[in-house]
Amino acid sequence: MIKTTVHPGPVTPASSGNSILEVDALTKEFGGLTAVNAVTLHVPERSIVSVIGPNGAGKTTFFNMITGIYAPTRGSIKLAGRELVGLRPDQVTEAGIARTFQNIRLFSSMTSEENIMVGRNSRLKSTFVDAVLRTRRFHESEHEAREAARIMLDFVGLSQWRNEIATNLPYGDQRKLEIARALATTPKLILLDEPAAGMNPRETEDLKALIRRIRDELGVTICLIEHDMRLVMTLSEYITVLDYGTKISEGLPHQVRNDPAVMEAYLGRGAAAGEYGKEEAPR
Amino acid sequence: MTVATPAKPAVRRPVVKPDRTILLVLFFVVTSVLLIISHQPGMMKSLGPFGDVLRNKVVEALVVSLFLANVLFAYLWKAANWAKLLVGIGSLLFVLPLAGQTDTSLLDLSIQIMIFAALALGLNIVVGLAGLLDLGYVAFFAVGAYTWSIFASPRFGEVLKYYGENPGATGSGTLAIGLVLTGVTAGSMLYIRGLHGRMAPTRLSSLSFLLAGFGLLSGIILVGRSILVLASGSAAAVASGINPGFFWLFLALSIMAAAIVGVLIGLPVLRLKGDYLAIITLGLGEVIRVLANNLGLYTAGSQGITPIGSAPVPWFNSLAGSLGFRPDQYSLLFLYVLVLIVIAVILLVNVRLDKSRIGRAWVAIRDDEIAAQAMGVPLMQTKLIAFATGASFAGVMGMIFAAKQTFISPESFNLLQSITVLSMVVLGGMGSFSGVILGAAVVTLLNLRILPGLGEASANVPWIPQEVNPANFNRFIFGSILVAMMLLRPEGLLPNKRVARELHHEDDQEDESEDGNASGLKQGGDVYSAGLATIKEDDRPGGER
Amino acid sequence: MTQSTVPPQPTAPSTTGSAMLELNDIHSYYDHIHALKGITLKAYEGEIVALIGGNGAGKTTTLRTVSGMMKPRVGTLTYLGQDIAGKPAHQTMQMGMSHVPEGRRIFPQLTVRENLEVGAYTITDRKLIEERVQEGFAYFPRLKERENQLGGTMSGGEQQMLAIARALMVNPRLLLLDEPSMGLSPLFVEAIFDIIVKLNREHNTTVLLVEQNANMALAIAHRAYVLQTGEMKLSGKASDIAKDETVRKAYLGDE
Amino acid sequence: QTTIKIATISPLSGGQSNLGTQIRNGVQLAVNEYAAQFKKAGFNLQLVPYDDQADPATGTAAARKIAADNQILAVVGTLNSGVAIPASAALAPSNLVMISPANTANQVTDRGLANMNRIVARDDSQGPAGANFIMNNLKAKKVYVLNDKTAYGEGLAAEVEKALKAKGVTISGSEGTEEKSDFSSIVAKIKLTKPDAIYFGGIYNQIGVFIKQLRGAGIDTPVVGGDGLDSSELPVIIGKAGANNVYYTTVAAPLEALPAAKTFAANFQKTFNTPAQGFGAFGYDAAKVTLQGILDAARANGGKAPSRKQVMDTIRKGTYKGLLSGEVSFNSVGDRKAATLYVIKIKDGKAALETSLSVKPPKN
Amino acid sequence: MELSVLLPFIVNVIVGGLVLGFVYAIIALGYTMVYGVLQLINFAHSEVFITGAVVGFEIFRVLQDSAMNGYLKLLLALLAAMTVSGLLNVLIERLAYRPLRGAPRLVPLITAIGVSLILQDVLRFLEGLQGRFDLTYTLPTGFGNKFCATDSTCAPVGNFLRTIGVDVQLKDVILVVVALVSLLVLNYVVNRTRLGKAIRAVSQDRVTAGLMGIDSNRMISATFLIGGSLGGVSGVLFGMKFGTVNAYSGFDPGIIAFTAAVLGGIGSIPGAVLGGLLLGVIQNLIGVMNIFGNLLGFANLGTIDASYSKIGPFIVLVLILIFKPTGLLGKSNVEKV
Ligand SMILES: Nc1ncnc2c1ncn2[C@@H]1O[C@H](COP(=O)(O)OP(=O)(O)OP(=O)(O)O)[C@@H](O)[C@H]1O
Ligand SMILES: Nc1ncnc2c1ncn2[C@@H]1O[C@H](COP(=O)(O)OP(=O)(O)OP(=O)(O)O)[C@@H](O)[C@H]1O
Ligand SMILES: CC(C)C[C@H](N)C(=O)O
Ligand SMILES: [Mg+2]
Ligand SMILES: [Mg+2]
Repeated sequence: MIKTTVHPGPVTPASSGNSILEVDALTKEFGGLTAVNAVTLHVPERSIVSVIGPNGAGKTTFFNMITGIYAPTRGSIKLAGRELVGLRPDQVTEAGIARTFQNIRLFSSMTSEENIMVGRNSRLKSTFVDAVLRTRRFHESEHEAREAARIMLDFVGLSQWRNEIATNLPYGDQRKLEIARALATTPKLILLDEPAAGMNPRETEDLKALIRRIRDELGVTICLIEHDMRLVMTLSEYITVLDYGTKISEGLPHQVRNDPAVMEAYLGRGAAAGEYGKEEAPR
Repeated sequence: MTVATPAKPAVRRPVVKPDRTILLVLFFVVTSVLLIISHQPGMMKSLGPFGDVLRNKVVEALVVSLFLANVLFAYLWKAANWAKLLVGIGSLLFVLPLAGQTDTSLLDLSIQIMIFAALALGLNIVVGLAGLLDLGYVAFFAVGAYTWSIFASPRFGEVLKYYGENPGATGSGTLAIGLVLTGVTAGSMLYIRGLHGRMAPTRLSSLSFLLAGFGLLSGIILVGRSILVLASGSAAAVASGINPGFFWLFLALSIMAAAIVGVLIGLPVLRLKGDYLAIITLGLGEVIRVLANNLGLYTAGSQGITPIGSAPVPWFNSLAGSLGFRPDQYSLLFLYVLVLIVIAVILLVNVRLDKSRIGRAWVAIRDDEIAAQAMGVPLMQTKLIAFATGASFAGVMGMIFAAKQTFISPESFNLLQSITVLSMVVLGGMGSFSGVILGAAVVTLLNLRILPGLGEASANVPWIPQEVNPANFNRFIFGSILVAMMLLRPEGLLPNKRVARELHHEDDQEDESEDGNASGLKQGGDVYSAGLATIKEDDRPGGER
Repeated sequence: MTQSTVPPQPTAPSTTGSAMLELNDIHSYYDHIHALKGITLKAYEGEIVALIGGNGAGKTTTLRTVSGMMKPRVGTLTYLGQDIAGKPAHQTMQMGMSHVPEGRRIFPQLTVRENLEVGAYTITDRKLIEERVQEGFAYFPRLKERENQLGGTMSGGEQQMLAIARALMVNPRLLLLDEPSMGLSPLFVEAIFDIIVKLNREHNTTVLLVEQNANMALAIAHRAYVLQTGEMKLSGKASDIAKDETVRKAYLGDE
Repeated sequence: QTTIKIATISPLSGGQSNLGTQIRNGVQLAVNEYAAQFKKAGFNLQLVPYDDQADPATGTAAARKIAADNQILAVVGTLNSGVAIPASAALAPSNLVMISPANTANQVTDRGLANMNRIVARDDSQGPAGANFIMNNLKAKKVYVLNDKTAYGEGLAAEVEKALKAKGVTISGSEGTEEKSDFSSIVAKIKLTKPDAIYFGGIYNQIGVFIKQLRGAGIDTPVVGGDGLDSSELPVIIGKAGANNVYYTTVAAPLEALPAAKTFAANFQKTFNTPAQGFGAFGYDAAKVTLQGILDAARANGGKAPSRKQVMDTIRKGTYKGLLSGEVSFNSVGDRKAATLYVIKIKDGKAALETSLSVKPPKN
Repeated sequence: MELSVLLPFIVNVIVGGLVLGFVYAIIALGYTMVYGVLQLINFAHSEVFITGAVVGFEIFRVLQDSAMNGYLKLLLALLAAMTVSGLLNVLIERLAYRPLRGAPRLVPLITAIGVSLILQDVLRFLEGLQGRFDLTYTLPTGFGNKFCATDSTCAPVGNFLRTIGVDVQLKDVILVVVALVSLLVLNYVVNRTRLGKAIRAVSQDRVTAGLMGIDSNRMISATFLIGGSLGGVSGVLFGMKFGTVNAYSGFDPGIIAFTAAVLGGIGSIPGAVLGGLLLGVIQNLIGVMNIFGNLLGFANLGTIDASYSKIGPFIVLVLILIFKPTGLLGKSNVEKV
């Protein structure tokens, strides 16, 4: 159902070799501050990759440039070979990148369903004239949007909130709704900015499963920012670490986890065990 | 202990509305009878003291208001469909024109209400749905009005005469050049636009787009000018305006003209947010008025254009004549029917747009521009559509207004008018179609009936001194009513569900009016976006560079 | 597996006598949403009390009700022996509370320093304010680096640090923390918990802690409450709660 | 007893309510005076005032309402020509006569409506009169012409400019301004171009401020205007020190000069507790014409209440004497056949008659 | 026309524009203050400042014949106007805006328009009670229409002005001084004091300000008090400069002043001043455009005369906002995405 109505094509497990997203030497300067410094990242199609790094490392800024919200100072961003630098955010979305926000940004006067329908907007065919004349195309579009909303709500498990105002949802569910809304745009790639923030370990587990399903069932490539190491380490196939805007490490989870530079800058000593309690005394 | 499941919202029990068919029909009959009697001097005379009561101007204003409330109740109350239809159609198509036969001012009033209702509906799209605060909305009304007036009055002849006397170097050669220029530039603009759809715009391509735009503008000016010069020979033929048969064509032209002006104004300013937009639209509204005041050749400046023609509809006139209307009422009656049709169409368009992809996009950008954009809503385009749609409603009504008044001058298009329309929207309930129509009706009735009625009724009451005669305090009374209504029903008379949902004035959430700070808990109060740009300028979205 | 950052306090604060903060059968609403359905909770002077629960359980609502951002519709709420139900936030704050709200709520147009100074609004002694600002900088050196950056341009985690530092400006008697670790990188999560413990130990600050990171929260708390859909499901010593099977399953992610 | 009403349309609220109220009050005074006479004839006379807020659309709506009230037999109004033009058109189909106490724009009667009359001179006589005064009495060779961008002010200033140009006077500047407070750039331009006289077509509350600033800047050039300056407030606004060398053309002699006006002014003051001004007197005169016309029509109708058409025709044909502004009779389009234009001079804050001349409308 | 005439002309036009600009600036601040904390265009501010002018006028009238020093009279008038306008503004907020906290922002906007209409009629009624409509300032003895260049009262400035050919009046100088002092005081209060910081915090997030122990309602009242007092000052200055006010004369300058606030960057004090000055100068320059047009032989410029000066500010606003969407000195909203 999902595959046929909302997302085209059958889905195979990830790991194909082609990069869907190629970011090269991307840089962003705010006045004197270089928030992102010549970062290069290639995301293979149908993979789950993570960007991690200490607070203020430039992760969100990196996402903002990819989605066209900030104009990069330098560098290039290619989605399936197409240059994205210079496109407006809506054009980027149309090109196939969807995202969620670190600080949830749902449409506050709309219900959950309507929020998702907006996400579907850019894929609908009907025009102004169709809407006024109520043509067949209009009805088809409306049906498609509503159907997409239904499917997405089901997919993330929020069906019972369908007609509730989005911002009345509990925090964690708002995050899921944002994901559903982003998925409704039928992206090739979805960028998740701290999707597990505000979730307890149990909910994080569910989220992990959801993210996997997004990739496996919908065939969407996933790039995420997270501070929850348990999630990152178990979910990601590839990890890039930023610090002060610069890439300090990358590789498979276990490589990154054991990289001293990462431990020093980000994880702290106890992290190697995959847990973050620690023995040493407070500094 | 079980795994937590999210709290289900408490289900609100739907309010069961009682069926009011009988009440509705009764109300309709009573108010109709009252309306007709109170506008039939002969009958009133025979009624004795009751007639005197009816003749009181305040009572009269109330009767008119109550009668118009029929339509409202037919819409609001739960009643059988036949009754709703009967009351709606009956009051608008039969009773009102019937009463208008003896009291033409009723027709005038109704037309005025519907004109304002259309304006309010148009502004509602811009402000209520898309969240763009436009304080210069009346400019589009002016554009529509002048589009028709210039041609349907002696002005056009004057313009042609002027160009005949001052042809400059213009001739058929200029026309050719102009046409070529227009064609080439328009073509290249389309081409570049297509290009931008496929690849990111570069500095060069944006620049050439702009350049082509200027070329197009000058091309159009050249073409226009040479047409005027070439046509100047027929100045005498159009000395009292063009053939009124063009009315129907101009109905479309006025829509287009207003929409184009809407886009032209919108292009530079729609990137601004909230109150930056408000003040700049206010300014541009004034600019249009001042231009109308200064471009004397076309608009007759402050002298105003008169007389302005209206459509010739012989069949309608003979129909009206056979129904007992006087010839001097034909035109007004015709405009009444026309405006009724137009507003029905406008309402339909509104409702349909609202429940469509575009309507959702409008609300989305109102709620959160960045998120909307990130969901693939093209900001500029969506806003421009809102602006142009809103403008086009004003445009067509401007034309009808001009035809009704037969005289227009820039004074009718001042800032106060924009503000009045805005107050209709807010008073009625932003975002709610029935609400803004009601708001328009209430404000217009207040201004044209109730307040003057108060003035009249009190003018000959000996104990009311002239200094405090309500007729002198229209602003005071109107202002007080505005304030009172806002305080009592901040969500509007017939609120839009979305807005009402945001306006949760519950005691639990600390009520700011008392002592606290909490209403911002859910920062939903904003119905148009915050006054500040969301992103630093140097971080403007890539595409807008 | 749950290794506490710090060993439990040698002497737990006394939990007899009158509590510093007491909620009794509190009901709070958002419009038609009944968010708290009779919450009863106590916090004694010098305690760290953890509040855990799933999404939408009402943890945030509880804190908001305590601090006066919302009025409870039913129930009593006493703080330091005074009835504070319905008292607006600015009054409760002047009684020595401090609240790190959900979503950080930094003043976006004030600089980092100004944010901190506003946090010290109830203090008039300029010297003391400066001292506290420096203290905040010491906790979070990043804030010092960005002293004059506008709060709104800080990264999510940086804002979280700022929100915590801002709340500490007044050296509160009762600190309400709503998911202080949210958005912080692992290193800083540790730091935050260290700070909480330090405050509690050195200044005898009472802490009402809402955390999704329940493992760590329970490790430093003396007592804990478990909320579920607006109701109090469980309460007791933090170490006991941490061992509870169902709690582990429901909130700690154990399978 | 049959009720007969007359209506006024004038701005009662908004920026021009001061003048609009004068008109209403002047009419009220006349109605009070005539009430007894009407009573004797078997009629109960009433006044219904309408507020047009100086806005054409509001004025038109008021006119349509008036047209619907069959007891109203005549209208006195309006203040602004811009309102009079559409309002009279709206009244025309119901043959409701309108007598204007203030509207001077040519277009008001040039449309040839049967119901529109005025007891004031037209701008095409007022304009040349002003122009002649500027040339002959002030001997100006260079004139700066200003207007207020309203139908009245701009129309009048255009007439003046036309007349001046025809006589070869240099126009050193000609512009309109809606500004009500700050005239510094215009004053600077006047200082630069040094005209011999300034003409300002507009209304006293704007021009007064302008003159005040002009004099404040040390420029003593004479300022000439039209009937819009006819208000006792003008010298007050300019301030004693600067209220010199100001002239205006108007159709009513200064109230002090007429014995009839004296009692009128006293009555006015007594009834309304504010001093009467030019437009109060005009309103009063217009109302008297109206009421007299209704009485005449009633008499012709055998003592019964006349129809609107009868009133309209009677008024157009009649001759009315004993008014503050002299005798009134109308030509075929409703212009006052012979109006006297007075040129008033303000010196040391006092208005005094400078010259007077008789003018005739173009048609007869 | 030769340069020796033209140069002083243009200088005077600009100086006149600057003086006008100061009036706009200080009116603009009344709008900006309120806008800053409530995001409300306080349409009633124009009447609040006219009220100040009326109060000032009454003080001058009462003191007309007293032998008091002119500057003292002015000071009294300013104080009285500040008090009345300030309290009026607080009252308006209390009755008309406070109950609407949390309502959509257009609702208080419409309320403000309503209040504005009410005040217009009330002022007119009060004026009418005195049998007059247009209030006219009688300036305190000592500085009527004195020119600095020729009068000894402002000798030190006068000498300087004379040499550069500028022709300002003493009252203009007073106006600028009073305006500057108010601006500096305001700037200090808003940016340097605890009160100012609290007001700014409230303006950004009322709920969180409450969590800092700030009583947002008191801060909002304080803001209206300050804004109203500024309105009082601007009313007195306005009346002094132009000589006449009536119930409606606040509306137009009010709009221009708000435009100035927007142009400078809404919420920014130096921005409002800059915007006011700029608009004052531009208005005056557009007003004399035809002179240059005619002199230089550009017929098209020659048609741009005083009738366009009203819209000059708006056109400038459009042009500037296109390049600087948040105004000249406005901080962009730095909401983090
Ligand atoms: N608009 C801006 N102006 C100035 N500095 C900025 C701006 N936006 C971000 N920064 C700075 O750039 C750095 C990178 O911020 P970013 O939000 O990308 O961090 P992040 O890696 O997402 O951190 P976190 O994990 O805390 O969310 C931060 O130090 C931040 O303060
Ligand atoms: N501002 C609000 N408006 C309406 N309903 C709300 C609001 N905030 C919370 N709710 C509702 O109140 C209930 C309790 O929410 P609360 O935010 O207190 O939960 P929480 O335990 O803090 O959850 P989370 O872990 O997601 O932060 C939820 O059902 C939620 O949907
Ligand atoms: C008030 C007046 C001066 C009216 C002017 N005569 C006009 O026709 O509009
Ligand atoms: Mg981030
Ligand atoms: Mg929470």
